[in-house]
Amino acid sequence: MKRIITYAQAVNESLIQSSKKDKNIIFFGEGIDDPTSFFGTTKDLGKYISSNRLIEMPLSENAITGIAVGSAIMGKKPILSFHRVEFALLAMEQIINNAAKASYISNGLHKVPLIIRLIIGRGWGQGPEHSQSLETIFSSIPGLKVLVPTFPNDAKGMMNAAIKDNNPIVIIEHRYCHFIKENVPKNYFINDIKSPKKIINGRSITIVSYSYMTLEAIEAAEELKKLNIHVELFDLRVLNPLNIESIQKSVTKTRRLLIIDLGFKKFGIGSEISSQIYEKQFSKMISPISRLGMPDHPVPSSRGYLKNLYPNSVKIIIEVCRIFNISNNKSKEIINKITNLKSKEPIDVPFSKFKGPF
Amino acid sequence: MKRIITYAQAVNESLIQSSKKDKNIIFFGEGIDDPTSFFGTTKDLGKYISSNRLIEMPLSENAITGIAVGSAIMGKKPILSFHRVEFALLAMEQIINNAAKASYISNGLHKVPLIIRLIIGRGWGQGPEHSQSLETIFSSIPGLKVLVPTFPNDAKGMMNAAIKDNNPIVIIEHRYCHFIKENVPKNYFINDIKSPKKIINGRSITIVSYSYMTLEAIEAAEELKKLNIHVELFDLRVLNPLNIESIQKSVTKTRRLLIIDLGFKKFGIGSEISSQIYEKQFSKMISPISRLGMPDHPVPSSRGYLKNLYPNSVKIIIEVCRIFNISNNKSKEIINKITNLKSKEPIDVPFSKFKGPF
Amino acid sequence: MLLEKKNKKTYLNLYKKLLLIRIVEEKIVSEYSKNLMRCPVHLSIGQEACAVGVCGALSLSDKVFSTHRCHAHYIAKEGNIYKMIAEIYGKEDGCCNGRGGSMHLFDKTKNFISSIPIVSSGIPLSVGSSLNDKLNNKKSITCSFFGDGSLEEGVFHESLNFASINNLKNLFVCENNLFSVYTDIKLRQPNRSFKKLAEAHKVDYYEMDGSNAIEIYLKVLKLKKLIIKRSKPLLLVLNTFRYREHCGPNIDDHLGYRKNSYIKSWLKKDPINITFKNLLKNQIIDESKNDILIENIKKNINSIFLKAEKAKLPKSKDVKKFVYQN
Amino acid sequence: MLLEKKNKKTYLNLYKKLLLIRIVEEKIVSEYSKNLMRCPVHLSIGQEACAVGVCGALSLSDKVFSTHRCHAHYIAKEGNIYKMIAEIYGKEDGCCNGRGGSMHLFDKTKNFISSIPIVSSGIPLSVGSSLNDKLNNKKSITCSFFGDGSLEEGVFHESLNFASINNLKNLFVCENNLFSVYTDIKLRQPNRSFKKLAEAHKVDYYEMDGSNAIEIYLKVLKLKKLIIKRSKPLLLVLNTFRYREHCGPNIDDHLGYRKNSYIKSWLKKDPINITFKNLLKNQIIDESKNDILIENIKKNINSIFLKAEKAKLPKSKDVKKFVYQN
Ligand SMILES: Cc1ncc(C[n+]2csc(CCOP(=O)(O)OP(=O)(O)O)c2C)c(N)n1
Ligand SMILES: Cc1ncc(C[n+]2csc(CCOP(=O)(O)OP(=O)(O)O)c2C)c(N)n1
Ligand SMILES: [Mg+2]
Ligand SMILES: [Mg+2]
Repeated sequence: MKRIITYAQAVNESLIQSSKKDKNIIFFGEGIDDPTSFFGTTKDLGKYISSNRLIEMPLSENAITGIAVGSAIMGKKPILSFHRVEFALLAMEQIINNAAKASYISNGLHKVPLIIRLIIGRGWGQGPEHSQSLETIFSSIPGLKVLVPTFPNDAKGMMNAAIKDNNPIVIIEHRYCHFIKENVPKNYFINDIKSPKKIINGRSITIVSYSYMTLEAIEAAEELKKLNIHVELFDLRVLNPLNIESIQKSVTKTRRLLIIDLGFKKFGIGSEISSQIYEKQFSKMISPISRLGMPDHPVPSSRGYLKNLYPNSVKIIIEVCRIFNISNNKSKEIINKITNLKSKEPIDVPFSKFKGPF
Repeated sequence: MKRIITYAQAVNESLIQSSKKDKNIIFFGEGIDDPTSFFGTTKDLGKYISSNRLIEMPLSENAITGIAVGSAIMGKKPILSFHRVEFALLAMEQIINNAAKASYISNGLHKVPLIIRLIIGRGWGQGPEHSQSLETIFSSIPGLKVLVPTFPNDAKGMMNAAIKDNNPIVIIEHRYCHFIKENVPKNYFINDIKSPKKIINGRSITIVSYSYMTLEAIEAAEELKKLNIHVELFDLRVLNPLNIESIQKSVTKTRRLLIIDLGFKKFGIGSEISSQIYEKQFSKMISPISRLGMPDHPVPSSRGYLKNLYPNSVKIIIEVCRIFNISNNKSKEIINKITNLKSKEPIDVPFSKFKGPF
Repeated sequence: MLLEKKNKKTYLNLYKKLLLIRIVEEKIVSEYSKNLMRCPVHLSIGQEACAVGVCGALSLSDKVFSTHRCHAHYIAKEGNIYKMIAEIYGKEDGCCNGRGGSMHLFDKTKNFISSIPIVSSGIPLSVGSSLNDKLNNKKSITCSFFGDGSLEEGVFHESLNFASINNLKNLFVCENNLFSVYTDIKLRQPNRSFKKLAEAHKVDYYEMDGSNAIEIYLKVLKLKKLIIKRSKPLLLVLNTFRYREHCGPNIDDHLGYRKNSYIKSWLKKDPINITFKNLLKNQIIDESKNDILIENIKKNINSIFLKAEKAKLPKSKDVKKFVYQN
Repeated sequence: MLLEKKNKKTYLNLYKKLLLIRIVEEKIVSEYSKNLMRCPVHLSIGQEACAVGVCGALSLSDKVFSTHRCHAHYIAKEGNIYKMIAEIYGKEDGCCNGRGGSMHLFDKTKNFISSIPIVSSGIPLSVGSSLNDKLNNKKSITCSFFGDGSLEEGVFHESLNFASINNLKNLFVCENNLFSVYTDIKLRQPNRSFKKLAEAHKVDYYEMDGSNAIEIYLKVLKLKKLIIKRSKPLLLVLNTFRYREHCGPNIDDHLGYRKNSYIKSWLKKDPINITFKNLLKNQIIDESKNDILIENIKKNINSIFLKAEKAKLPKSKDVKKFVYQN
């Protein structure tokens, strides 16, 4: 039986089911119990677990992260939620020094089973300090795992897996993903948190994307079929430790690769994947690996600036057509069609009727 | 006339000369005026400028960074020194949100002429929390400039240039570089802070390195000549904004490239350079681009662990020989020689007689 | 409250500013649902007296820093209103050319230096400003506004400590509306006087009700003198009340996160009303003049909104500008 | 000071620990120049009474967190001394298998949980520990040691605030040696009582001289009861004096950063001496027993150092282990 729920509901379900199973799970958040309940993701927790496991977080991001690390070392499984990636910047010392290194320094005697949820803002004029994803920063720290679930099924299954894991894990959730709907089993289940997932089989070109960008890639892949380009699409899912085996395999077949960063293209996830692929399969590639990603500047508030800013399906199609040397004549039609479609949607909301909260 | 001074002295000279020229320069540091004077780099400043321009920094890295940003916005040129990169992790929010974005958000009306000096610890068992360089983190933030001077001449000339610049600039100084000696003009001068510098001409392979790794690369290049491999070596100098024009040009000639990261190889500077080079010169490359860098784990304290940890001239030679398919037979001699040489030096000090401070 | 006649004009001006802020923000409320102001808005309705009282006592050369909730401070420090509204509409004419949105308002010409939407993040900036004044031997002071939530951030303490040891002329203004978003201060801080926070850093302290703009103005005039004379920072806590939801144009009291009795008691102390009655009693204003005043402001504000609404969006080609300064 | 005879053994034990710490650290001093302990060392010589007095009053189930200057705390909480010395020698047998060096000492079996070399960074960890105790309904307390410099870090304040509102059983111990490296506290903090810091967060407070281990021990016994009874955190400031340079084995007073009169007055209050005389006066020890005691400890410590010096360095192939847990 199908049961269609949103990503936010899927996260919520994972948190409820997991914390009913494991009494050591505790929650930290600013307004952990408030009416908006982290965009619905922590909703009703208080109905299922004792209220002392919902720990209100004063506006003290650094200490609270350290407190969660200490609590994890001493045997709890804290789940820390930040409404925006940016707020965690106050806690980088705790994350990079204490959370990520306690196991290593103690030669394995300490463990830090901690989850830090970071939510990426986008849309409705969030502006430069409420819309950064900064995933490379977290991914570059050995000792941290970094997960970026795209779909509701993963939102639940990867969260469940992360909760069972014994490492500090940063889970980056894109606000737009919160609205994705999908069939998600009601029972408790676990998804792998080790590797990317192939979501479209194809033979012409491998595309790697993650989080919200995967939606854009799917849209693009659909259209590209019309040009007889069959995309093999991977949803990356795990940014650290980075495991590109399946991508390598795919590239051996397609011999073409496009990587789409959610954050900055420069110093992005794509640059590491591209470098690794070349190191191993240089001679296989028949055209240079391409990367798309955010441009090298902050994201301003006004929609006026956003026109060509975020990578989207149109840009992906254009880039793929460039890779295949497809003439403008041939590609014009589908590009126009999808550009048209996109231009009817407001540029700064996940869907037309969206009204927040942001 | 030659005048040989150390890197630390060169920094010191720049700070003294610049601050005598520009009354707006002020200094922040923990123990800014103390007997060790930031490894000698801030020595005697108090003799040349009024003492109220040397501002003692309580152990409040986050606020002090913010205070320096505020002071910069309001017209001063603060120079902030941290004894270790790690201490700046407490100030990431100020650096990433306020320092890096004030110009952008204000549409250019605010400027933040701020210098943040970060010193990388290495050696003498510094351990996992006193030896990180984390340069990718800073380099991935648009709005920040990131400089990594390697030699005394640049230490002075780039510092002088940075001080005249109107942007927030992170200068990363490697402790081992502080001991490098070189002829440095006594008078005030400015070096470019826009591009890498070719320091060895060659035709066989392009090597890009920066900071302390450039010393190792020079050593390797010398030896490689004996195998008739002529390295074209670039000292990168500027990590952000990344300008690889000259490297591209070189690669057009050598068609081979090795990049050596000072920090982690994964998500390193090398991965971005590699990706960019391929994007532009894919078809030129006759062998895959190689990267060396720090492995994917923290740096432990004990010298027992360090044996193969840091990239060095031996590893560079081995890697280049691999690229050129040079038989073990042929390369054995020089590799043994230099391995031998290295093994006579203690593994955990910049030079045998080194006694700290660290 | 007896008001000195010779300062009539000043008091009237304070009142006008209160009205101005209220009218601007209520206009935001009524326009917001048109979905043309496409950015978060944190309204100051109910808290206007804090901004007006404090900024009224400042000179042009005094600097101000603010937070996500910056509209009132911007207007009270005489920031250009058209540029503010244009910013909220995301227009090229906005004070940040549309780059910041409502949480980044600034007007350099008025020494309204910066609004920073990360809680407490603007506080050290304001200390940097006062440090410069000290180094430059300037008499002016720097004021930073922030909410009760700011008191929980470490950087608040670090900043007060630094300002204290360096004898900086900072006026730290905490507008205590008892809530951070939906969360009661009782769940976030122990029950102790805020004075203790100031004393921890040997910073001077004053606390008062935040509803009466004239009272605040008169007090801050004195506090400013004290700050300059003693060359010491001061923490001023103003107890106040936010009428509407944390972010957005609506009233959200149906959610029940604030007690009814609490809401009622504060609604009795509406800052516009208090000052109006005060002026009335002192015969500085009368009902009909008041009506005209309001009418004029409304007309003016309406036309500003109209102009802002019609103004151009920034050009996407300009998006790359000013990442760096030349 | 009159000591109860029935607690003779306890007092003698405190004295033994003082000696043990002093002798270990002086051995580090004498061996350091051989360049075989290749990591920074922050010695606690002069500050031993703080560690001994406080940890003496703790139970095994009480947790301790420390800083860069952790040797004394580790020994006082009965951490394994061989593992400590081996760690400083960078050996495989070290408590971190050579991964941490002297600034990361820990001994889980003794609930000496962690030493964190970033100033104040261990304080919130200790609050996490007491939070768990609360959630698990445990009676034990968590003690974190730190220096006067820690008081300047925002995270110190954030941690106290959280511990306070959650009624956590934290004993925050500040060893105030008046200096951060070479910098006098006068240049870093305003001249106010530390009590004000505690009051800012509604945290209980006690301050005392840090030279007399028995006095500290007796006081902390009481404070611990208070913490448990009131279920509230407490800040204890112990005024103390560091004999040697901030980092390293030498005496650096020729540099002149500390006043001679200050140094002299503290040297008169040597913590070992004070407790020795105390025991002597109370006939718990005599000179000859003392000599034997010292001799025995020295012998033991010498052999530990020898063993550690001879122990194996960790294998470089193990360097990749435990980045992640399975
Ligand atoms: C460091 C940080 N944490 C969290 C937030 C999200 N946030 C924005 S405003 C706000 C409430 C702040 O409350 P207060 O300081 O009392 O100001 P008020 O909104 O009541 O004016 C919060 C939690 C933020 N912007 N920055
Ligand atoms: C966040 C941070 N800033 C700076 C340092 C460098 N540092 C190490 S110990 C120390 C002095 C700390 O002084 P205090 O807290 O009084 O401890 P003490 O050394 O006197 O025991 C400093 C500044 C650090 N380790 N961490
Ligand atoms: Mg509030
Ligand atoms: Mg100290």
